[in-house]
Amino acid sequence: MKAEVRVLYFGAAQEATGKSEETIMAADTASLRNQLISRYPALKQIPFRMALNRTLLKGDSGLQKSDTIAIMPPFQGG
Amino acid sequence: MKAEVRVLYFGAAQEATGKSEETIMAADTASLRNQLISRYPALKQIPFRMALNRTLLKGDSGLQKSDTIAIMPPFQGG
Amino acid sequence: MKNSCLIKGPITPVLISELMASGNDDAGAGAVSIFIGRVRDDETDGKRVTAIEYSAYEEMAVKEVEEVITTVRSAFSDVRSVFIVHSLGVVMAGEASLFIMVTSGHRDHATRACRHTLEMVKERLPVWKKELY
Amino acid sequence: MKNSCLIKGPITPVLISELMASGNDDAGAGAVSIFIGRVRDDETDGKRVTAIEYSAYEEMAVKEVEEVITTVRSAFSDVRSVFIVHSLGVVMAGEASLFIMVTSGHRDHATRACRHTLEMVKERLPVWKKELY
Repeated sequence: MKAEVRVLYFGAAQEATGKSEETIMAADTASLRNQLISRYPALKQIPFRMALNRTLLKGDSGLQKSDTIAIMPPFQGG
Repeated sequence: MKAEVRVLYFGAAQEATGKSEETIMAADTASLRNQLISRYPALKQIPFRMALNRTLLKGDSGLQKSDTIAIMPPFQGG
Repeated sequence: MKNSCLIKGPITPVLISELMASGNDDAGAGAVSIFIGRVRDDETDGKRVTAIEYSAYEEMAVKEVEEVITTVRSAFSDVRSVFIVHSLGVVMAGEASLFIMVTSGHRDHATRACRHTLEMVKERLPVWKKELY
Repeated sequence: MKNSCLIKGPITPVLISELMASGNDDAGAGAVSIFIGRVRDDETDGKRVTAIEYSAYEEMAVKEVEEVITTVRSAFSDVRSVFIVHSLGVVMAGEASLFIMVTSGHRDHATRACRHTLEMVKERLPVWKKELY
């Protein structure tokens, strides 16, 4: 079942999508990833990882209403 | 041939000899070491190394007039 | 002062002095190891970097910093305190954007834990930069 | 300020700030690694150390410090500056007696060269201490 989740864009993903956040309907992170790449082709160039509710995802995960997904290009801190 | 050298005492060697420097006649560092240990028995307890003219000695060395020998217990800097 | 935080703008020499002073109370801390990361005036394609603008996923970064500190403290038993500060926003070339300080009883754990903290910060903090020319 | 020296008494926070400032001109130095050694208030046989009195073979120590710096700079090509300051005389518990700072382009050489400098200082500087209770 699809859930409405909050999607945050950071770094180069912000430039690729032209926005810093939005809400999207998706059932799981795998389908969300596909949806994002087809909606924003520029994202395909960016090896982004996702965080679910502030925790980096190792694999895929289902999504629930009011989950927050962060789209995170490679970190550049320091 | 014996030479008159300047001998400097540091750290625990200063306490063992009761002085910070003196001049001693010695032909080489090996005989100087023996002389010092027999003159100051307390030095026997201290695993001292010697520097000749500000350079740590790896082995034994002959001595010349106006050489400076430093008697150096284990370093404790830092 | 809190041990760890994200601050707006550069980590100034005054702030660094304050951070260092807050490690000074502990007379059992014989060793203090510090790493400061600064913006380099690198040249790319004939253009010289004048500043870097940092952004972060702040809520996650704060959580990650806490986890890094917990991990370092449990890995290095002689460690007595760990400080991590990272800049957000614009930091000019030559200014500091990262400050890490580890205190411990003896030198071995301070130096190793500081390096380990640095590597974890690089790997785990959700921070991004944009070069300004 | 000279890069390296033996100073009388503790290495105060003010002096540390000055030393750090003298590394600040170089906008190519992206990494600064610092080690500070402080007098611990250790307890031995029920007596607590209140201070340490340092003495040195000064002429040799100055020469050794220069050699350590030369060795470190040739071993770590990314290093841009090396500072070594050691106290002589009385330093109270909690005060700093050793300051090492290494700057380099990137973090790897700064952190490794700082640790290497520290180990060489410990091994090569003709410095002795006397605990005061």
